[in-house]
Amino acid sequence: MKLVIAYIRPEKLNDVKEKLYAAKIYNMSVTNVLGSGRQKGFTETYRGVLKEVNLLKKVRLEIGVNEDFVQPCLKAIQEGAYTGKEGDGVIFVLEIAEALRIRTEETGPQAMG
Amino acid sequence: MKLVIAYIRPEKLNDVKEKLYAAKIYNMSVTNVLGSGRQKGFTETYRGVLKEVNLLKKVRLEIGVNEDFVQPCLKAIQEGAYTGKEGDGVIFVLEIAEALRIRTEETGPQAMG
Amino acid sequence: MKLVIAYIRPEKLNDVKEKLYAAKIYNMSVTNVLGSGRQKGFTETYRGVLKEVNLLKKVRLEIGVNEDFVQPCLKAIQEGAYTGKEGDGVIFVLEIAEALRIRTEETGPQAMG
Amino acid sequence: MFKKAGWFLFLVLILSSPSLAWAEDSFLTQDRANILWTLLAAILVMFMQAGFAMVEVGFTRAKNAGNILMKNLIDFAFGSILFFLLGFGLMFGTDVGGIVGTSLFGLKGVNFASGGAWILTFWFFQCVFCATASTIISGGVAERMKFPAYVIVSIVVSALIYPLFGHWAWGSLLLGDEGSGWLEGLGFIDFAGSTVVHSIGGWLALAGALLLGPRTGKYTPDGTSKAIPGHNIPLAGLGVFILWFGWFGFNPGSTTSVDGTIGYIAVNTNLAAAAGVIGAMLAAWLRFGKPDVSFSLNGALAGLVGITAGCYEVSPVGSILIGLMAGILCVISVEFLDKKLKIDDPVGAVSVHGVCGAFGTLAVGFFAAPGFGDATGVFYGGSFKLVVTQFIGVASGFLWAFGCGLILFGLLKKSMGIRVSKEEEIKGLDIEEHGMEAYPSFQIFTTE
Amino acid sequence: MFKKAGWFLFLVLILSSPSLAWAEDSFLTQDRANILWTLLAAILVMFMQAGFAMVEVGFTRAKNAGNILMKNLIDFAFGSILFFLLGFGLMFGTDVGGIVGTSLFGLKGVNFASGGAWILTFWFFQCVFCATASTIISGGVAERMKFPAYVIVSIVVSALIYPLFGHWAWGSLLLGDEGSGWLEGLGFIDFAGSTVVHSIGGWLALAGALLLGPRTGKYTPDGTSKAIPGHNIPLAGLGVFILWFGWFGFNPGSTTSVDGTIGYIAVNTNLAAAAGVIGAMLAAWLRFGKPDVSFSLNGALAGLVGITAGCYEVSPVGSILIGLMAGILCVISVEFLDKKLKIDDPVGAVSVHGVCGAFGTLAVGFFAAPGFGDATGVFYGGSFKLVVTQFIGVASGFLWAFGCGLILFGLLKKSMGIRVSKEEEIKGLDIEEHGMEAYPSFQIFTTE
Amino acid sequence: MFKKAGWFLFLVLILSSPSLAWAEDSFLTQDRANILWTLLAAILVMFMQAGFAMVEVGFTRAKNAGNILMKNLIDFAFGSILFFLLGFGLMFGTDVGGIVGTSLFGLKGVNFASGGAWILTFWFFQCVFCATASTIISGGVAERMKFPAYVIVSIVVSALIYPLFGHWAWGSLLLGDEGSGWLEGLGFIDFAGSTVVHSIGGWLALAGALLLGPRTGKYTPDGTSKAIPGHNIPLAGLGVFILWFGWFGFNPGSTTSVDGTIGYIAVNTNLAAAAGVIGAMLAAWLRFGKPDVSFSLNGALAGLVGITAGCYEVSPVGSILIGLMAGILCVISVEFLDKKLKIDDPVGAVSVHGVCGAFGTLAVGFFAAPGFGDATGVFYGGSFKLVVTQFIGVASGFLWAFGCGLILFGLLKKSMGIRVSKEEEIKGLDIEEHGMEAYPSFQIFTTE
Ligand SMILES: Nc1ncnc2c1ncn2[C@@H]1O[C@H](COP(=O)(O)OP(=O)(O)O)[C@@H](O)[C@H]1O
Ligand SMILES: Nc1ncnc2c1ncn2[C@@H]1O[C@H](COP(=O)(O)OP(=O)(O)O)[C@@H](O)[C@H]1O
Ligand SMILES: Nc1ncnc2c1ncn2[C@@H]1O[C@H](COP(=O)(O)OP(=O)(O)O)[C@@H](O)[C@H]1O
Repeated sequence: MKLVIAYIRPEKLNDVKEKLYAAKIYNMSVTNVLGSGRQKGFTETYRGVLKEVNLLKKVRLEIGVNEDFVQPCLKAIQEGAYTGKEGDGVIFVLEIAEALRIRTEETGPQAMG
Repeated sequence: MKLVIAYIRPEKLNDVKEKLYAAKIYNMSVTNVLGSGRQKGFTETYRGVLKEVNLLKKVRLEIGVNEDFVQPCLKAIQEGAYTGKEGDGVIFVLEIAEALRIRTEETGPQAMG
Repeated sequence: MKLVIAYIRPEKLNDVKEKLYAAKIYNMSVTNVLGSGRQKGFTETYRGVLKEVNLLKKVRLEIGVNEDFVQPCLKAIQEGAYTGKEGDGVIFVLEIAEALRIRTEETGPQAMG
Repeated sequence: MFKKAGWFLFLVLILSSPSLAWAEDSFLTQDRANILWTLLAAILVMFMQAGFAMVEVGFTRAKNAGNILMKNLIDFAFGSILFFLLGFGLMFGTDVGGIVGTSLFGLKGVNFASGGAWILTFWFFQCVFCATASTIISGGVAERMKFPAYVIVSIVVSALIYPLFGHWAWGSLLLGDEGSGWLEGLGFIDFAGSTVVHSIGGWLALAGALLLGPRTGKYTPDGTSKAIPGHNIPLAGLGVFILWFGWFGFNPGSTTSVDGTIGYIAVNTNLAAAAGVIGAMLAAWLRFGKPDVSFSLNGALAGLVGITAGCYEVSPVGSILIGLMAGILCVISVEFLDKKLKIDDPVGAVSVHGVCGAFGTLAVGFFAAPGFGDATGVFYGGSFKLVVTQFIGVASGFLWAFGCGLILFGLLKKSMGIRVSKEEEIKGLDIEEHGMEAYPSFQIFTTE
Repeated sequence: MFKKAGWFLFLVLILSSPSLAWAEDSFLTQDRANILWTLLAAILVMFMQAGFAMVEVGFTRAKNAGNILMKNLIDFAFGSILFFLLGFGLMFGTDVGGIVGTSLFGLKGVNFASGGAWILTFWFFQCVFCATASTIISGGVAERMKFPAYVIVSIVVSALIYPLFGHWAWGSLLLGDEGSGWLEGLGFIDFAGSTVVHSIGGWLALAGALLLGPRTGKYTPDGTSKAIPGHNIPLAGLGVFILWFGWFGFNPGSTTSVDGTIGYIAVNTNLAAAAGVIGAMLAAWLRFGKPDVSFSLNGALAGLVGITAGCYEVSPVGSILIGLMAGILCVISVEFLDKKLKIDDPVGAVSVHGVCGAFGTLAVGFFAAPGFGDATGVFYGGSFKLVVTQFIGVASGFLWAFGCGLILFGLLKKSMGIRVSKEEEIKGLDIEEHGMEAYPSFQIFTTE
Repeated sequence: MFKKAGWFLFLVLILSSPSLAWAEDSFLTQDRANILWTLLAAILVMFMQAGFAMVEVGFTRAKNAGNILMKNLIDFAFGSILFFLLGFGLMFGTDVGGIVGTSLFGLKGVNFASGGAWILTFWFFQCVFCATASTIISGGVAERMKFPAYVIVSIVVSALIYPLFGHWAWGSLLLGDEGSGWLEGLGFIDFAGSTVVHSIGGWLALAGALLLGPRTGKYTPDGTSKAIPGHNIPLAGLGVFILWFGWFGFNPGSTTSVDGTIGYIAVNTNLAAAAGVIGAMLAAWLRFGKPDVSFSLNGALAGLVGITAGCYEVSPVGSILIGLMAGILCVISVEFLDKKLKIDDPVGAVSVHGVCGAFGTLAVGFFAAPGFGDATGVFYGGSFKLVVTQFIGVASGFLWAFGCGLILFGLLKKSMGIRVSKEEEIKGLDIEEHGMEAYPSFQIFTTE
């Protein structure tokens, strides 16, 4: 079991969701984050004063999947989130030691789906 | 050391907190998330137009615990968050490789508590 | 590859960011969280009625780094976030199994930077 | 449109020095001036609807904001129509037995050409007063009451409960003796409605809050009161300023005529509100250690409600004292209701409108000053009779409104139910009752 | 400042019983009263700018809130200046051919000492009307239009499009026959501007919405309409209350004189708004299963727009009926536009102002009641001629405004472009067009 | 209530054609009309409190929103009471040496029956002016000042600093020569208070901002200014519209009498505000590359402040020019203060009220137009003497207010302290000073 964490552009969330659905991945959790990365942020002015915005608005996805879904999941996110411009984001995959579904008390790979 | 991540119903947060306290687990971090899972979301209308809401408001808990607290922690969350209806959520347990408490500079299992 | 997760005081985020930059760590994602820990929260009154606030506003950092950056990263956060008073927070380090940069399709340690 | 504009221009050009022969046409008659002033005052009072809406939205949780707004809107909408069809006639129509008016339903028989101009203006002014009374209730029953049941409450209040009591105290205002109610016959003084409007609204809210029970999570199992903070204090603050603004229609407008009294009524109104803020802020500061924002805001309203009955009768200094006491009283009353009686009144409607309204009405008996208005209070050597009369008015207001409230909410509870399900309450009334959210894109910490 | 204050004090002290000899100086002349009333009404109408801003901000997304606000501000700013320099003269100057006014540009030739007091007051009242018309457009083109292009639209509307139609219907209001337009010559009745102000604004918004195309994500590839909920319903609610409040300047103020009619016009206005809420709420409840908050809010505006043409001509009961129908119509029209025509009008500007404005203007032909105003409608035995005239007015309003709109937006589209890039639209107009965010510190779920 | 309603109805019915014999009773006297107008204007000005509160809340951070609101509330509350007890007497009482008024404290000796009606109305109008001056300060010292210290500042300003300067410029308004101050003796013209109200408030804010020092994080160690964006631009926008609305009480109301001048004063006020928006927007657009929303909003206020001194004296075209310049000046001044002087004024109070107030007062000397008001400016061939007088007024306003401000804030700094701790500042004043949060359930990104 793996936990896939992806940081993507907010405006790409819908595309990613569609790709994931197409790959039969329906479970996920989404958070707002502010991120900095290779995309260096931007400056804007407010009342004539420079405002550095180096934490940009991003969306963070967390998806718990079983082993055989890891690659399809990565692929779906990659395809949905891609624009080719700096700021597209990154995906991390972490090992899940244990899982428990609250309603059914299923554990392990069962609990994922 | 383990990181317990749980996605639960917002309205159940208080119950879960009470159960955790009863299990002597006081440390945690809570985030708002939007989630989709087996509970398929709902539709509502806004000005007569269908609005699909398939990302539901959930609350995400992160709890770093030492090994012997993992099971009590899972139990507490499971009991507090249970309603039996779809949407109760899921718990993941991840391995923590290292921990550091900022104030005390304690590391490892010491840092957890 | 490691995922460093840190919970710090909101008012310390800028200091931490500066320390991280000094350590040449530019990539991170930041979330608002509510946390409880050794700092027990506080009570305030609203219209004369006691209001217990035991979930305090904290900021959560997530930083994916390669092995040789883990220690500098911990040090930077620890230094930037330290006040010595309860509530300074904690840092967890998790193993990243796999990483993928969406724009470049780089994987593994390459994808981190 | 502008039907006489060209003609006026002509007038302006010609009448550099109007001769007396022109006087009939070229001066504004006092009755037109009264129509103008009463209309302007009514417009100001109408705007209080926005103030109530913002105060109630701000002092409750984000998940119920749309519902509260809707209740305020519906109050005014149904209130206007019902007061037109029924309420106005019951309140100001030909009196029967000092109890009820019996004519003017749907403004029937009013001939616009002769006298109707005034009656229609007067209707509008009374209509916005009626809407004020009924909108007070929504604050007390906020965050847990079923919307359809609320619509019915709102209708019954505008059509029956408010107008009937209104008839007793103010029935003669339109038709003179022909419309007179029993309470005004006793000499009861409630110039702009501390009792008639505010207490009536407040006691109805009390009945509703009582029968609904507290919001889930308001009291711990052992009965300790817990705070459920309002979600948007800036909006609540805006609401209070809007109400303060509108009150200058409410009180000075109740002269329904333009003369010098409107100025000092406004002064009294303003001083009482200011003193109310100070009283409530200091009371909260002493009692709870901090200058609480929400109490200070309530204090302004408490001062305003308190001066409403006597604004025409008391002196500026008297107004300051009444406002100060109302502000302090409001803090005490909120705490008493919340912690002792364990009645959950989310926005303080009962304390601000019910309790301070009663206080203000009684205060007239003591503070009515010679040189202002018609009465003389005990503090200036007046007789205790007035205090007794005021007390009768206050008590009958309480019995009527609280009694009717218990019956009305009770019947609804028995029949269609008045309270939403616990699940709906936790999720928020906006989603379940109206299928929407007030702030769909903001992250709201839903467990607070 | 207060230039005569000391003197008045003196007057007050001396004139306990003014003798007739004093009458010239000591009574308020009717023309001063008219200036006073017209000014107050204009101030109320000016405040509607705040109402429009809040409604439009609330009904759109957080990421465009600053842009919408800015559009409303700019409307009023450029509108005021342009209507001063150009528009007023085209609208109320000496008529040529029933088509266009040709004097009074920049209020040239107006001598303040003789007659100018009235003309300037009248200008201000007309100026805020003009600003209303142009501000309606911003709602229809919200969330996707380039700011510089919008500034140009706003300028052309205030300087040309609105004043020209205004001349046709209301040209004689200032100079009498000398300024008369062709439409009023036919006997067209639009007392306070259901057509002249609201429909004109609505049809321009329609043209804009059409040429801009729907917002990204509004329609799925197969054409299904998707909801894009507004981000702040409490602000939208506040906006509606502010508009309702301001409308008491809009309608009763259109008498531009103080007499008894202002009272019943206010009553009609209020009853129609209330009935509009009820109509829209019930229509939405029946059709979609829930009492929708945003439709109910729109319903109030629909009722208000609907009664604007006839507020001086119809009875209170007629007003209730007109308001009720307008409220229902608004729901139907919003759905029709959205689902059938697939025109994306974020705040319902076309339905509320365009459609209900046309409806209200036609309704005068049917509902105009004897005893109120000057005309008699079909329902009271009047002739169909009025209906035909009203229809001509409505139709010419549509042709003019929609036609001009197509040309104006079309030319801009060809030249500088009217629509922001897709990327900018998704990020929000605030960041790209104005370099700021409306709520920089709140977490907003940016994908909704 | 409605004490004469029945009687009026009677009047309306009887007086179809009032004969001259009735004239005394049946026409509105000019002095009553003046009371009516002055009262209405005062009500409008009172509402500006809501405007200031919203502007200041919107332009600062969420964590201090409750505190700012509270400061605005307290300003008006203490201001009303103190101006009643002390300030009014110092300002309008019997003059001693052109420096200070010495009677009418607590309105003592005012007999309501004879003349008091006017005095009380006049008091109310002056009271809301006083509250305006003191509420300006809260914007400049926002987000870092201790609440108890602020309460004291607010009290001293309403009771002493404002009324004393007010006496010098306007002392004669109530008692005529008996109350006359030294500045008006020189012929100083400040019709509605560009200097008396706005500059005084602005310079006091300057002194406060200076002694408090900038907010933590406002300047980097090397002195570079950093932006601290306001958290709720829609509320700030609403506030500006409310202020614009209220200003129609401020300027035209300063006639305190009903005559034709109120119309053109309103026109001037509106044109200057509109031009201010345009000036500020274009200046910001040229200088920073984007049409900044917050500058455009400030521009409206700058135009309004700028025209306040001369609204009675200048022509509409003059008003446009003054507004335009004030708008541009405001942008320059904000930048200069922020980047050169490194004084942190969170909402631009010093630039908008202080600088544009001074500018507007001086502008009278140049723009005062024949045919409007009483003076003739340099541009129309008037003498430079007026400019010199205006300059003396502006300079003495600066010296007085800034000087008093330095002393007052300085003494408080020495004694009780004026600045909250750094920790409290970072956490927000709401939690530490008032034990609450303005938006407890919204997620706010606390580090911005
Ligand atoms: N190493 C990292 N640790 C945590 N978050 C990261 C990391 N790298 C990128 N991110 C997240 O992904 C977002 C996009 O990263 P960025 O480097 O700008 O994308 P790109 O690689 O396409 O240029 C960042 O704003 C941040 O939220
Ligand atoms: N595999 C997963 N990965 C990430 N989040 C998940 C996953 N499964 C469930 N969740 C989170 O848990 C919430 C509840 O899940 P759901 O499947 O609806 O519960 P149930 O299993 O009780 O029906 C979801 O809204 C989502 O936030
Ligand atoms: N075991 C844990 N699991 C998850 N979050 C934690 C844990 N311990 C601390 N935190 C986070 O860190 C924050 C600060 O912790 P706290 O114990 O108050 O700090 P300190 O150790 O300096 O007293 C908490 O509010 C919480 O958000």
